[in-house]
Amino acid sequence: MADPNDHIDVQLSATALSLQVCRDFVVHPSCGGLCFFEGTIRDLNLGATVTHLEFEAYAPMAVKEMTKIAVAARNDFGLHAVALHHRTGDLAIGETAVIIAVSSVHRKPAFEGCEFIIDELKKTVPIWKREYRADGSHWLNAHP
Amino acid sequence: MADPNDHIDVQLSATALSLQVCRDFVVHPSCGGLCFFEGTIRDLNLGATVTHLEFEAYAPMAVKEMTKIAVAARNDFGLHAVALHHRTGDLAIGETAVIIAVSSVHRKPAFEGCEFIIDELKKTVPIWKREYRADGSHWLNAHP
Amino acid sequence: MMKIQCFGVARDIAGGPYLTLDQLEGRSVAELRQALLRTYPAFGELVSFAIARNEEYASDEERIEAGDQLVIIPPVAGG
Amino acid sequence: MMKIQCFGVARDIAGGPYLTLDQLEGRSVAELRQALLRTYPAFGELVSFAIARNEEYASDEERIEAGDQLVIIPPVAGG
Repeated sequence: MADPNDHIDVQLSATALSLQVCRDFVVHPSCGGLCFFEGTIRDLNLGATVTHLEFEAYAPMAVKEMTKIAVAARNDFGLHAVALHHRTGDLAIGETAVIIAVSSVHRKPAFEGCEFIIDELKKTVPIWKREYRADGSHWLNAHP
Repeated sequence: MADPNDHIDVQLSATALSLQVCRDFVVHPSCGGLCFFEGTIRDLNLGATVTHLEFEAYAPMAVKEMTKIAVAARNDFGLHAVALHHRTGDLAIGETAVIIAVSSVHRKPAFEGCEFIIDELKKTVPIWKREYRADGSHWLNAHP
Repeated sequence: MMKIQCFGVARDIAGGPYLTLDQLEGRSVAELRQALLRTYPAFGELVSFAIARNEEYASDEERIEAGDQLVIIPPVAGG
Repeated sequence: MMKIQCFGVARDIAGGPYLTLDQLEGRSVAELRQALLRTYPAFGELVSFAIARNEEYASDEERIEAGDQLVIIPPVAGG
């Protein structure tokens, strides 16, 4: 492949994400299977009521790491295209934090590649989440 | 659960399917993970160029079998909601034959439940696909 | 005489959306399958076929009753 | 004196978006980590933390050069 980022669309966005935009980026006549993951803000975490979340990113490195994951998924699972969009800023309950869209000739690699991307994103992409509750706030995953 | 079909939306449709409609049916404040599968018409099958496909369904039984699968996925994987929409009629290359949307508290069951639904659908739901090529047509899967 | 509905390749084999068979009432689904294969040998060339009775997959042992809705289900290909 | 950028809980520990450390040039990333833990013991209470050097995760053996962009990466929580 000439351009190593061919068919890869990575975005870090301060405004609402669109499933349709991600879907339209990956759809292709050669592909029979599209798989999507959308991560939304839950009203409960570990039994506590959440009022909203704040996402902070080290933006240039977050985009680099997201691109590495998208390219690895495309290459390792033989996907046609990958869209990976992540929000920053304050998000209300029910809002969308991340959307992943992948396309492939058959469905099995689409499911596997899509799940690989969200699993890796949670391990390596420098994005942090501050959870706000009625009685205060804390950064998730920071302390044991 | 009082209504066994609670949070289940099964449709067999002669007109275009909408990812957004399926997504909006399953989204819920208690859910952090939404997984979607969209099956589209490919331009090539087993190396041959396809011009279009015709989907025929035994409608009342297809809806019953789709509902059974959606309910089984919701119950077995602990999903919150399932939308399962399937097309009938003539579909052009790139058009959408099926959309599955599921929501759950965490992401792993969403992926597993969504993949279960498309795998089962292809085994048991009375829908048939006639593939049209430049040189004729045939029913898929019918003959060895 | 009972009407049996046909879809997909079964419609091509039957030459239309319905075929009819005699003296099915009281017989098993297995006997219906055998009667079909005798009358329309092309069903034997399929990967497989199932029988739906009143909108549910029927087991070989089930007995056919007057008024049953019978449908031939050739290999499915949804999705 | 080199500026080290802080995000998430690291910003709370540092009391702002940057902290500064002396005499880092030529030292390893491992030595930077030790210096951080001496000056800000609260980093020792985290599950873990990584160092990014010029927008890439840095290994403990890498040497810090003048002009490097250094960032403390506390446990991430995207998605």
